[in-house]
This record gives sequence, C-alpha cells and structure tokens, in this order.
Amino acid sequence: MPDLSVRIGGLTLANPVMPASGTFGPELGEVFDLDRLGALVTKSVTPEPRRGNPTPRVAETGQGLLNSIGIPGKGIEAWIAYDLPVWRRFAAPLVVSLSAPTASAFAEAARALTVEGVAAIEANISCPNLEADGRAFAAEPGPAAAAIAAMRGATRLPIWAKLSPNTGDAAAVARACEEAGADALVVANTILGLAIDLATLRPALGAGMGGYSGPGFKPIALRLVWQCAQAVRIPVIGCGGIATGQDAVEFLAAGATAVQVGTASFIQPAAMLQVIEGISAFCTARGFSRVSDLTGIALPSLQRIAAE
Amino acid sequence: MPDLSVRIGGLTLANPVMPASGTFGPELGEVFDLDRLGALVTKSVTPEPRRGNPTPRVAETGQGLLNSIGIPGKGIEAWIAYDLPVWRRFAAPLVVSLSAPTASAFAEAARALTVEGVAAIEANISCPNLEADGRAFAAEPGPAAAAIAAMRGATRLPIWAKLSPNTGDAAAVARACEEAGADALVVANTILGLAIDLATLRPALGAGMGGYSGPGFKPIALRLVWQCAQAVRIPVIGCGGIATGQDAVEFLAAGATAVQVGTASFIQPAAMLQVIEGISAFCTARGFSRVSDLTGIALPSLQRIAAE
Amino acid sequence: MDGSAGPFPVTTHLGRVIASVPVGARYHRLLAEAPALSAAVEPGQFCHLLCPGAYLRRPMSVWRAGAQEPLGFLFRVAGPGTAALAGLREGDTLDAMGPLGRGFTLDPGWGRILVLARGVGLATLSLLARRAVSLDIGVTAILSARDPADMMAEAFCGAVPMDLRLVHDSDGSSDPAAVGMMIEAEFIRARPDAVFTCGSDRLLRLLQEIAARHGVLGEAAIEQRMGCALGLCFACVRRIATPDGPRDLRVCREGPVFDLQSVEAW
Amino acid sequence: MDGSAGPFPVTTHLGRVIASVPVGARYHRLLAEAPALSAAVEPGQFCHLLCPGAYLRRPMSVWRAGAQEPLGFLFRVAGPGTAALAGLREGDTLDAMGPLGRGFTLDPGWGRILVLARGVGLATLSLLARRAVSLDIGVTAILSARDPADMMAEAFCGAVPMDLRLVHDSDGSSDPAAVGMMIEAEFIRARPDAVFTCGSDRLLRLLQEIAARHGVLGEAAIEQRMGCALGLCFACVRRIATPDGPRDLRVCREGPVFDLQSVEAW
Ligand SMILES: Cc1cc2nc3c(=O)[nH]c(=O)nc-3n(C[C@H](O)[C@H](O)[C@H](O)COP(=O)(O)OP(=O)(O)OC[C@H]3O[C@@H](n4cnc5c(N)ncnc54)[C@H](O)[C@@H]3O)c2cc1C
Ligand SMILES: Cc1cc2nc3c(=O)[nH]c(=O)nc-3n(C[C@H](O)[C@H](O)[C@H](O)COP(=O)(O)OP(=O)(O)OC[C@H]3O[C@@H](n4cnc5c(N)ncnc54)[C@H](O)[C@@H]3O)c2cc1C
Ligand SMILES: Cc1cc2nc3c(=O)[nH]c(=O)nc-3n(C[C@H](O)[C@H](O)[C@H](O)COP(=O)(O)O)c2cc1C
Ligand SMILES: Cc1cc2nc3c(=O)[nH]c(=O)nc-3n(C[C@H](O)[C@H](O)[C@H](O)COP(=O)(O)O)c2cc1C
Ligand code: FES
Ligand code: FES
Repeated sequence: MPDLSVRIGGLTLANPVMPASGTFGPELGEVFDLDRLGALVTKSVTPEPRRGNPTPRVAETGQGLLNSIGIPGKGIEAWIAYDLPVWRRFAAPLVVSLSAPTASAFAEAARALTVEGVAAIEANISCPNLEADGRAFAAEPGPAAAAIAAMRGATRLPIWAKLSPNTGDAAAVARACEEAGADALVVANTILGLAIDLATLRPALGAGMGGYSGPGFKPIALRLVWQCAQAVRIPVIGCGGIATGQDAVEFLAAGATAVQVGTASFIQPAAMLQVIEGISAFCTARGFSRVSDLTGIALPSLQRIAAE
Repeated sequence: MPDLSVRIGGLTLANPVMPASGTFGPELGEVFDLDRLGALVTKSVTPEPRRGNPTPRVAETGQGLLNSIGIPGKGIEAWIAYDLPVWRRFAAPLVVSLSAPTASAFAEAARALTVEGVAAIEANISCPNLEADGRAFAAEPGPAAAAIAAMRGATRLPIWAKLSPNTGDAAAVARACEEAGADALVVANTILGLAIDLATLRPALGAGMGGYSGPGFKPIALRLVWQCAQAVRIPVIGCGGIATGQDAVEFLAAGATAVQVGTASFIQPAAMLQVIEGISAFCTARGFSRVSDLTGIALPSLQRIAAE
Repeated sequence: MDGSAGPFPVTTHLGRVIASVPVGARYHRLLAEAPALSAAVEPGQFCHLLCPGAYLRRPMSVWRAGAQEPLGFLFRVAGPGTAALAGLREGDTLDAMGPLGRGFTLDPGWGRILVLARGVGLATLSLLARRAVSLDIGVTAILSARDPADMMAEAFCGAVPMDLRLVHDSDGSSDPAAVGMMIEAEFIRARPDAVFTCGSDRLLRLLQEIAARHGVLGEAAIEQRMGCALGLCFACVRRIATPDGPRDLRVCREGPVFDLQSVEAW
Repeated sequence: MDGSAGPFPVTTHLGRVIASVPVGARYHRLLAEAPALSAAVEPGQFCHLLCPGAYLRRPMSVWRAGAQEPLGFLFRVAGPGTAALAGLREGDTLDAMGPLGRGFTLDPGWGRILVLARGVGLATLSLLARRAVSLDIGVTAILSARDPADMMAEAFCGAVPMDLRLVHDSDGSSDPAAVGMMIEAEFIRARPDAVFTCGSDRLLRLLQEIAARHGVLGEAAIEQRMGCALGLCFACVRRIATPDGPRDLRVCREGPVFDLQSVEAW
C-alpha cells in the first residue's frame, strides 16, 4: 500500500483527492463515506446572499458540461451560522471556497472565515472584479495579486488561489499569486464556452456563455498545471476533467501535488473513490512507494522536488 | 435548394465550407471532388524552409487531437514554384495561410504571395513573434495589429486574420485586427493543451505541449466566435471542432459567415461534404432560403446584419 | 429523505434490461431487473440514468417499481439521451442512480384522489395511482394527450381499475376550459381528498386555481434541466413559495414533487 | 500511387465483420467483407480503421486481401483503439479507409525473396509473401518473436508453402548476432533477389548491413503515429535518405514501404 499522504502548504492530507468547488456538498454523503476524501471543498460562498443565474444553468456539450450557476447562496453570515456546523461533522480538512467582488471584500470575508473548523480558504478569483469593469481578478496578474495580498493581511489560514484558464498568461498570474502570499494554487476553474440550441437558435444556457468542464477540458487544464508548476514553488492542485486514477496521475506527473474532481461526480457519484483507488493502484503497479514522488515527474527538469 | 453562397470581404464563395489550414492538401482530391468546397486553404507557408517538430507530432486526447507539427515546409519561394501550380488546377478560391516570425516578414511574404491564383491571404498570427520573446502575435492586440497593418501595406489581396484562443481578450485582438485592415477573421486556431503518456510518464507529444482541436475544443471556439462577432463588423469565419452540418449551424448562429473544418477530415475524409449537405438540409427544414440569414441569429441583438 | 435505508441510500445500480419496447410513435418503455432499487423507490421519485454515448445522465421518473418487481421507465424519445436509452436491448446493462428526490404524499386514510397528467407526465403519476388503488384509494385520472395515438391509458394503469377521462388536442377536448369544467364536475361527483399533476404548466395553473377554490390539497411534480441530481450543483432550481417567502429550491432534492400551490409561474 | 482506379481511389468502406478471433495471448485477427477495398489493396498498403470509442482512426497493415477474398487485419492488442477493434463481433461494421500508402515492389521475374519479420511486423509482410508464392517466387521467411506462444507462423503463411525459420527471445535464437548468421547462411544457400523487413529497428539495421554488403535490393515497412493517413498533416514523418539528401517523408504517403537503405537510424 503506497503512502498517499501529501502536504499542501501547512496542511497534511491523507490522500491527494478532493472535490472541486461547486460540485460537492454534504449530500454526497448519501453515496459514500466522505471521511475517505483528502479534503472537503465547499461551493463558493459570497459576502452577500445571491440568487444565481437564469435557468437552464447547465448544458451538455460533447464530452463536457457548460454551466452558469451564478454562485447562488445565502451569504457568508448565514453560511457560518447554518452550513459550517454541518461540515464540522466530517473528519477531512475543510477548505472554504470564497468569492467576492472587490479585494477588500475578499479580505473582510477571509477574516470572517478565520474560525474553528476551517482549514484553508480557496480564493475563487475567477469571479468578476467590480473594480476592473467586471473582468475576472484571475485574468491579469495585478488584480489577482491584489485580492490574495488583501486576504493575506486578514487571515492566518492557508490561502489557495484558484486560477482561471481565461487569461493569456497563466504562469504570470501564478507567480503574482505566489508573491502575494498564496500557499497553494488550484489550477484551474472552468474555461468560457458556448453551445447553441438548434431548436431555438439561442444559447443553450439561460445566461449565454458558461464555464466548460469535464473530459473535453482536461488537456487544457493539464497544460495550465504544467505551465504553472514550472512558474512557482508553492504546491499546485490540479483540476479539470479528472474522472479516473489515470487522469489524476497525468496531473501529478505534470506538476500537481493533489487533484480536485468536479463534473465527474455528476456522472459517477463515487468517482472520487475510484480516483483514489486508481492512483494507489498505479503507484503499486509502477513501484512508487509515495504518491508525492509522482509530482512533476514529467516536467522537463524536476523542479518540483523543492516544492513542498 | 437554399442559396448557400456567402460573401467574405471582396470574395463570393459558392458555399460557406472550407478546410482549416494544416489539415488539407490536394491529396484529399483522391477522396472527393475538391471543386465542391467554398474555398481552399493551404497549410501555412513560411518565408524560410522549416523542418518542423520532433515526433510524435499528434496524440489523441479524449474527444480531440493534440498536435505539434511545427509548420514544416519548403519556404515561400519553392511553394510558389512547385505547389501553387498544383493548386491552380482547382476551381474554388485559393486562400494561402501565411506564418512569419516578424511583422516585416509577414509584409514581405504577403507581397510575394500577391500573384495570379491567390484569392486571399490568411495570416496565421498564432505563431511565435520573434520580436516579442516568442509570444504569439495573436496573444495581444498590439502585435496582432502590427502584423496585419504591415501586410495591409504590402498587398491588395484580402487579408484574413486567424486569431488564437491563447489570449485573455480575444475581442480586443479582433478589434485591433479589424482596425489594422483585416478583411475577415478566422476564429480560431488551436488552444494549447497537454497529454501525458502514462507508459513513459513524459508528454505524449515530442514537443511537450501542443494545439488542441476537434470536438472537445468546439465549445471554446464557438464562444470565441460569439465574442468576436459582437466586437467587429468584418465577417468572422468559424473554426474549431466542426464535424457536422449542425456544428456548422451553431457557428453561423453565433456570428460566423463561413466555417472551416479541420480535424474532422482525419476521422471522416469527406466530412466537409457532409457539412455542406447538413447546412443545406437545416436551411430547407427550417425555412431559411439563404444560409447567410443564419449568421448571428443567436446573438443578443442582431448586429451581424450589417456585416458583409 | 427517501424510502431507502442504510447510511448510503443512493447508489448506481447496474440493472439488466428485460424489456425495451416502443410505445406509440414517440414513446418508449424500459424494464430492468434492479431489485434493491425497485424495492426502495417511492412514487414520484426519479433515477438519473446513464445513456450510452451521452455525457450527462438523464433524470427519469420511475414508472414501475416495487418489491419483486422490475424497475420501469416510460419516456418520450426527445434527443440523444433518450434515443440511446431506447436503443438498449434485452440483456444490456442499465446504469440507474437512485432513488432520488422527494416523492408524492399518499395518506392511507384517503378515499379518493384526482390525477391530472399531460404527455409523459403520466409516467410520473402512474406509480402513484397504482399505489393508491392498492391502498384502496379510488383514483380519478384525467389524461391529456396530443391525439389518441399519443394516449397511453394502457401504460398508465395497466390492469389496475381507475376512473379514466381521456382528452385530446385533436378533438379539442384537452382545451383548458373544457378540462377545467371536467375537473369541476369530478369535484362535484366525487370530491377527491387530494389532487396531483405533472406534465403541463397550463394544467398546473388550472388545477392550482380549482383546488385552492375548493380547499383541496395537492402536489405537483415538475421538471428542470439537471447536472448532478444529488443536490450538489444548484442547476435544477425552480421558484417555490415557502413559509419564508419565495425561494429557488432544487427540483432534484426538495422536489421533484412540491406542494401544488407552492410552484410559482415560470 | 496505389492499385485502385477511378478519380477517387480512397474511400471509407463499411465492411461487415465475418471473423474476430484472438490469436495467442496478445494478438487478434479480424476478417471483414469489403470486396472493393479487398480487391484494390496491394501488399504493404494499409487502412485507417475507425475504432468504436476512440477518436482518431488507427493505421493497420492489410494482412489478407484479394479479389473475392475477405479483407483481413492481424494486430497486437496494444491500447484502447486495438482493444475496441478486438471487441468487434461478427456482423458488426468495420469502417476502413483505404487503400493507403505505397506498397512493396514485387518483380514477377524474381526467383526468391527473403522476408525478415518481428512481432506484428509479420502481419505487414504476410500478404507480400503469399503474393510472391502465387507468382512462383520462393520465399524464405525468418520470423522473430518473444516466445513460441507469440509466434504466428500459421497466421503468416496459412497453407501457402514457404521456407520458415522461427527464432525466439526465450531460447536466445532471436539474438541479432544469431539472426545475422542465419541470414548470411540463407544468402549463401539461396541468394534472394530482394529482401523485406518490418517490425524491428534492430533487425532493420542488421538487414541493411547484410543486404548492402551482398548488393541485394530491399524494402522496409515502417510505422509512425498518424493523424490523417492521407498526406495532409505531416504528423507521420520519418527521416529518409533521398537523391536530394535526407528528407522528412510522410510514412502514410511516401511510405509505409521505403527502400531498405533509405531508412535512417531513429
Ligand atoms: C425529475 C424528472 C423526471 C422526468 N421524468 C420523465 C419521464 O418519466 N419521462 C420522460 O419522457 N421524460 C422525463 N423527464 C424529462 C427527461 O429527463 C428529458 O426528456 C430527457 O432528459 C431528454 O434528454 P435527451 O438527450 O433525449 O433530449 P435533449 O433535449 O437533447 O436533452 C438535452 C439536455 O436537456 C435536458 N433536458 C431535456 N429535456 C428536459 C426536461 N424536460 N427536463 C429536464 N431536463 C431536460 C437533458 O437531460 C439533457 O441534459 C424527467 C425530467 C426530470 C427532471
Ligand atoms: C502503416 C502502419 C501499419 C500498421 N500495421 C499494424 C499491424 O498490421 N498490426 C499491428 O498490430 N499494428 C500495426 N500498426 C501499429 C498500430 O497502428 C498501433 O498498434 C495502434 O494504432 C495502437 O493503437 P491503440 O489505441 O491500441 O494503442 P495506443 O498505444 O494507446 O495508441 C495511442 C496512439 O498512438 C498511436 N500508435 C500507437 N502505437 C503505434 C504504432 N506502432 N504505430 C503508429 N501509431 C501508433 C495510435 O494510433 C494512437 O493514436 C501499424 C502502424 C502503422 C503506422
Ligand atoms: C456546476 C458547477 C459549479 C461550479 N461552481 C464553482 C464555484 O462555485 N466555485 C469555483 O471556484 N468553481 C466552481 N466550478 C468549477 C469547478 O470547481 C472546477 O474548477 C471545474 O469544473 C473543472 O473541473 P472538472 O472538469 O473536474 O469539473 C463549478 C463547476 C461546475 C461544473
Ligand atoms: C495537424 C494540424 C495542423 C495544423 N496546422 C495549422 C497551420 O499550419 N496553420 C494554421 O493556421 N492552423 C493550423 N492548424 C489549426 C487548424 O487550422 C484549426 O484552426 C484547428 O485545428 C481547429 O479546427 P478543428 O477543430 O476543426 O481541427 C492545424 C491543426 C491541426 C490539427
Ligand atoms: S441537479 Fe444538481 S442540484 Fe439538482
Ligand atoms: S498521417 Fe497525416 S500526413 Fe501522414
């Protein structure tokens, strides 16, 4: 049995597999024992309550999913009062995904989330930045770094910066987040996509464009991990289209220290368990005694050894 | 029988379907009559001879293809001497794809290509710009516009600017190309992707990263067309994952005036004929007497009417 | 939340298809051996079905179920997902995730219920009606369809005795005004203890109005595009009136069955 | 460029599978009815096969072909594409694009050829050897394999008479030095007019050296990862010596058969 534990910033996870934000909730505990996961990641919480986007909010597109959910939620105060106690029942470290409209709102919310039971904050900086004309923080190094730096000043919790594929230079954004004090990077959020409904000749999603995830997105997410892992020394958590242990090993080899599984859980609700078992089987078959030895093994030079 | 003809800048095409650069050659004439296509598009020619990238140059990845061919070729002089005469045997307008390392090299090559038998030049500005540290011209509005403007001064032929998905703001690049004098946009080239070969734990392509094309790329290309068509008044030619008439109709509805078919021809060599027939059948079934009436029909407001 | 026991009530069941048969021109029925799931599912609940070749699962009401009985689905062949399901053959595997969602309320003390179904809505209501009869509750079922060819009275009740009223678009009998009069007449003839509907927003509005006026309880099953079907993604919300005011509730989890009067116009 | 006539010689043929049988532990053979394609294809040519579930086609040498004969492929089950092909059943459709590439040269005036095949390379050389015998050309075939279980002598020649020499890794007989001595001995025993090889880079080097020394012509069939298989994409290049110096030629178009001495180390 290989050693599956990994270290992400200050945290040690029992295994490198966790859910992707927005595709997970305590409800999945009706399908399997959530204590088997390396970590738990909440759907993004926002400072204020939000209603979300018009329906249809999801559409199938070839080997993938388009979504425009719009981060509905009851706001951070109600989340701490009502949802956090539910999460506290589980054993794995709890990572709270946070989305906010300004850098200072990110800071304030990070401060509010610095409470017992929260192990790390994942900054969903792919959301629109109200101070930059609605462009996502993660589209440019400057605004991304500003959001992370503001949070860094407001919390002692580890901060994971979740990057966006919708940028011309992900490595630059990755470096900026590292310099601003991020403890890890999550790579990546969905990429903007579109589908047209031929019956109506209108976009298939109520909101028009949406985020593309699933197997069709995988080669792009894997490339982003490859680029970011070579740009920073903090750990990278790979995310995008992972459905099997083999997919996960590709991400680890490309430089990831851990992985998140999103849309695959919609197809096979126990996909995360299969990913854990698949990674373990790969390590056994190929003689890796520690899963962490896989991290970055495919990189041109093995820069990842130094990364925690 | 609906009217399938479309106008792209100064050119009238008998139908809106043409091949994508790099996936087409006279060899396909062994499979079907190439005179049935709306236009012919050559693989990119370069000023100097090039050897191309190490093999493997292609890899399968889920519902798509990764390639890193590296634009091998004999250089523009030999191309004009040996290849152009072969192309002249066909009836459809010939579009020459051009790739060059600097804006002035683009201009010089465009001048050299301004010869009998060439109907338009497609500027493959997704290639690395030697004057910008190897970043692609199409990654930023400035260098993209510089390449197009330089060509504009050197040829009277229509110039089609082929945009890249590897940018944070495709609409801005689209506008810059329009202002610099492009007659049409081709949207889009491949997006950077990666696959890891689990047997070797190395990248599946000899060159590491490669361009991702095919069905898995379609939702992204369609979104880029949607964004660019709303940003410019010149025609947009959609490209990315199109394999059927229905795929093509999605692109037309999202704002494209014509479409290019690339990787699909590797799976079904007569895919382009199926796309032409599928578009025609859709128009008949849904009562569109002219295919050009489909252009932009899904856009929030019908800005595309004005576009030629 | 559902009838199944154990700490992990929701599972992907690999059932063996034992019948796959077209029904009329546009519908199809599928029966599979999936004993644990079939025994656990309640009327109004649904399964999320893997459709060979399609990426996402497709939500489908359970049409037939019960201990020792095959699990059945009745559906309109609408697009690639349902076409793939219709392409399954005897002996093939059907991957059904379930049981999912909140089903109908059925009080054994009731004497009669009225069921109003349109199109494939009858698939959703069929198990409820059959379960009611087995509890000695009388069932009046008004079934609305495009034309007699689309009418699936046989699929709805099988050999179980019910009062059926069939209405069609082709002869105008399914017109809301006519159906409204028919419901009023039924309320007078044999006042139901509860009413149930599925399959048409227009009939839902109609039934809301009549049931409210008569002070009769009711429930409606509604549909919405789904991602996870497990309550994780918030894709499937519909506007529902609650004691705390209108809220976007998840059809897959707080539904697909809601209080009749709580479903807001859409 | 190939044996087919007409303005559009290359087509996707939808053949009906008539046999799909495992061969040994790692190989599989597939026979399909595809009369036009089977009649047109020449030894050394290949088809590009659609593999259910995989996106790209897979290139596969033609192992059996001829007028009134089924089209056959013999392959190692290597990954998802070949596994899908091996999963085809009698009556299923095989979508084969072809005929593709440049086949072997076979001069009816020759008296004898020597064929050197390793692993599935024998699939590529089998049709050549059988065609040679049918032209009254003697065939000496040295077949190299991992072990006797992997040896497919029967698949190579069927009932056609040839001089077979079988060598294996398991008893050391396939060692290049031993094989070199065997080839030298054959050259002395019955000097071939031409030599052919496929399936091993090491044996290719060996044969190049011996054939060059003896002044015997030869050809080699080589493999490369492919995209289009039509000469469009330049994915499949290999370094080949030409009168104009070394050039990257397309295996799918200028090959897969090249002059033995022209194939550069790789
Ligand atoms: C709880 C629930 C129970 C249902 N029960 C039945 C039933 O018993 N019989 C029946 O015929 N149909 C039922 N439906 C509708 C059924 O899910 C759709 O007809 C089916 O998903 C269509 O898929 P498709 O690929 O064939 O068609 P497409 O229209 O091509 O589907 C494209 C996408 O839209 C979604 N979609 C399309 N129509 C609907 C719809 N009406 N509701 C939700 N999503 C939709 C699909 O799931 C898919 O993701 C039910 C829906 C829900 C939510
Ligand atoms: C002209 C030609 C003729 C061939 N004839 C035969 C034959 O008669 N019998 C036989 O067993 N094999 C033959 N091969 C090799 C065969 O194409 C591969 O084994 C097969 O493509 C593997 O696909 P896969 O999905 O099973 O394996 P994977 O290894 O998973 O394939 C992944 C990718 O790599 C490509 N690939 C893998 N191995 C090769 C290879 N050796 N050559 C080219 N591409 C490869 C595949 O096409 C696919 O795109 C031939 C190859 C070529 C180029
Ligand atoms: C329905 C849905 C909702 C999502 N919501 C969020 C969210 O609230 N916050 C966030 O950071 N990412 C969100 N994502 C993105 C995922 O966390 C993940 O980055 C992406 O889906 C790629 O991974 P996958 O291909 O494994 O799904 C969402 C994705 C989906 C499909
Ligand atoms: C093998 C291959 C080679 C390509 N070569 C070129 C090229 O030389 N110039 C260019 O502009 N685009 C090139 N492309 C990109 C295509 O023209 C097209 O933009 C892309 O593949 C998306 O379309 P598709 O999904 O229909 O293939 C190439 C694509 C492939 C797959
Ligand atoms: S479908 Fe995901 S919450 Fe209902
Ligand atoms: S495979 Fe495309 S040129 Fe040979």
